[in-house]
Amino acid sequence: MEAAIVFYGLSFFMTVLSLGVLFNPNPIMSALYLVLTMIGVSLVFFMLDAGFLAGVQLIVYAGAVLVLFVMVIMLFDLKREVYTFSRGFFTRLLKVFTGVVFLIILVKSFFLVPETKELLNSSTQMTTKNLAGLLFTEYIFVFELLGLLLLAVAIGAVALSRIKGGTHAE
Amino acid sequence: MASVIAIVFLITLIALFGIFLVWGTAKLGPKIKQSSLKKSSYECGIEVQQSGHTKVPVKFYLTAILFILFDIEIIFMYPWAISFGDAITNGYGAQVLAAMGVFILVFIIGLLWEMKSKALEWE
Amino acid sequence: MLSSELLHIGLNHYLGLSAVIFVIGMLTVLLRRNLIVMLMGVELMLNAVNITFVAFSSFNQNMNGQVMVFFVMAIAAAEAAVGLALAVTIFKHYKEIDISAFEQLKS
Amino acid sequence: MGSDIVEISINAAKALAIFLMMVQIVPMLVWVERRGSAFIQNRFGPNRIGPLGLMQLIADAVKFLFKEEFLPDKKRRLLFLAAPIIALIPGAVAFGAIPLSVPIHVEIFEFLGQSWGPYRFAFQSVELGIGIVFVLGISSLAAYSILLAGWSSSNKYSLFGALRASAQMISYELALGLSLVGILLIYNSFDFAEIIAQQQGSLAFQFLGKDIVWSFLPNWGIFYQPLGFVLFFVAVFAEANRLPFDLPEAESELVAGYHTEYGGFKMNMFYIGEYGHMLVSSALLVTFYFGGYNIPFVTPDQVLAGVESFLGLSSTGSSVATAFLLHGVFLVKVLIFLWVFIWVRWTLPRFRYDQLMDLGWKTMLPWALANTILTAIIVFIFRTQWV
Repeated sequence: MEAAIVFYGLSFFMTVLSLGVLFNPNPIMSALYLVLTMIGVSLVFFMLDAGFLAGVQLIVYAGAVLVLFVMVIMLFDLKREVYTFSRGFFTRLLKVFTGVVFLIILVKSFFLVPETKELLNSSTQMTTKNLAGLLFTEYIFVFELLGLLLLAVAIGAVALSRIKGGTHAE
Repeated sequence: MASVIAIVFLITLIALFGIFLVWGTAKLGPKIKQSSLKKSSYECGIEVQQSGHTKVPVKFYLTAILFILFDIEIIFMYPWAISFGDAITNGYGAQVLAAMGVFILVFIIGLLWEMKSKALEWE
Repeated sequence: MLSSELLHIGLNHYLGLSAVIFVIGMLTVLLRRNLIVMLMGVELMLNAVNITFVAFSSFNQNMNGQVMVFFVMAIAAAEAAVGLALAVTIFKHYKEIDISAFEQLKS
Repeated sequence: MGSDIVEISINAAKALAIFLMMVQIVPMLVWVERRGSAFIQNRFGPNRIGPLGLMQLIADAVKFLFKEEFLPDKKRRLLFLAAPIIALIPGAVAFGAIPLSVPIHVEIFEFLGQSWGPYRFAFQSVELGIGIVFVLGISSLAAYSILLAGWSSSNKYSLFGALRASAQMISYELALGLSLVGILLIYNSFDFAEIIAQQQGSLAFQFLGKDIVWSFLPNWGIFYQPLGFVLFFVAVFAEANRLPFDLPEAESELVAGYHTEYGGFKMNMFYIGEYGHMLVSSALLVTFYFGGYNIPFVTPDQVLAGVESFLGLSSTGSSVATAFLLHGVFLVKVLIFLWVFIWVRWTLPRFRYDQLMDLGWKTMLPWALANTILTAIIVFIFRTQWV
């Protein structure tokens, strides 16, 4: 019962907040709505007994990635947009239609998933250790590759920020 | 489930407290007619030099990018640190240590590169 | 009968939530003109997928999904870092963040 | 979930009480800070209102409430008002996740003609298995209130103060997060209660598979992680934007930093947030490195047995008494660290901004990395059963 209340409340807020990201003409408000959506996702992870991922969600998304977004918006000094959405009435209609069709397909396909067992209350501590066990056995190669990827991104980001003017200097 | 309820309850409580305080100061304070001079931003009493928003150095955002990347590498160390003791008792501690050693090596290379490329210099 | 099905939160509920958020993220990418908000839409989509992964993983007692979410988060952060670095570079050049201004990149 | 009305109401009351405790400790700290700095600088400090100037707290609060309100231009008013409210959240929620004492066990009792089952109330408002990650995540949200305050003030000093503050916070968050890896390697747990439980009694560790006990030292984390402690301690100062790292409000350059345009209670709310950050930092320092709520050399079970035999209470009563006794011990440790925060403020001069960033990225981060590697190797050598 209380699970249902919490779940529906959370889903309602997350839907409203993500619609805020979509419709708010002010980029910084979009970013803040996204922060709140991320916190909602982290709470969903808590509900699914994935406590470690919930914490990582808070640290990585809410605490790092979205801070970068907000900083970049401040850097550009982006104001309320005059033209928020892309041009063309029919294009827009087509895009919304695509979205709705996609939603229907997704929901229909999810009902093909057989109804599974109850959510067992496993200890969070154990889950994190299992996660680490998998990370260092089955996915060890991916893990090392990710380290290299992050190194490459660090180098690339610094190099990109060095570019003055660009190739199309007037 | 209980933890989610507790977190939501706590956040709601704090938010209500904060809203109450902000609303209270708005209601209780004296109502003085706000002149345009009073509304202008405070720059130690001298006249406002540039209005509000100046361009911000790109440096800050570069710091934020590097922060994200290193933060993720640190996050990857957490499950390792948690499971390292178990790995040792189960007898495959050396492999896990070696795997993390390679990862930390990449981390160190990244850090050294950033230092060498002067991305971390602040004039 | 229906109410008991609605009140008993199962896997399908979480999948439905993730589908809604995914489509909203998709529409953000499709409809908005601001490059940075479009990147935010990508983040929304990735998070919706993460919810799906964690839901399947928790309900099936299989940790592989959670490991995958961990990777997705790392790659999403890397993607945001590179994407925003590109956005800053483009903004410095064109003084504009509207996606339609970049059409001349083709030439 | 099997929770009844007693459990729910007590948990709610507990959350409220811990939040109120955090809010109440702030004016006290302001008083300690003013009197303490006066003591250090050989002045008197506020001593007029009430005994020792203690009523100054109430006078300040009332004065703040009746201040005239300033608002910047209309466009950003919502964010301007929201920023101080957001500033309250990270500190309070993070403090709610830290265990302040041992859990209270309540036996079955009769009330209103009904018997109420055995309860276990944790001495914290949010009980999570992954406390450390959660606290780190929640504290990283503190950057938003600062960024929003600076952005919505329409003042260039505020904006620069906010950017400096957030860049500083995220830089030191790296060193903070990395210095905790050593603690995680030793205690192998994200759970605060478990970490504290491993710090009871006197110093005991495994050396090459053998158990060694040093009974002249308490079993505190600082003896396992001295370098980690120093790094964490410094990083915590920078996270809380305290001197010597209070660059965001460097008065000589930036007027007052990100809260230049704020006045009255809204400015005070930023202070509540900052002191809440200090409180959380002290609590974390105590939890990780100074045994949490443990009395040195004594385990909580021994305390419980002592209380039971000495006071002759029922098992519920002695559980409550033990919890509050250990909570007192925890508070004393936390207060010592809060005093250190104030002490340092009047001892060290402020850094320059490039020195600050250099310290964070080029000194703290490599040392934290070295600490991690060293701890991992030592743990590996000590815990392996070399046959």
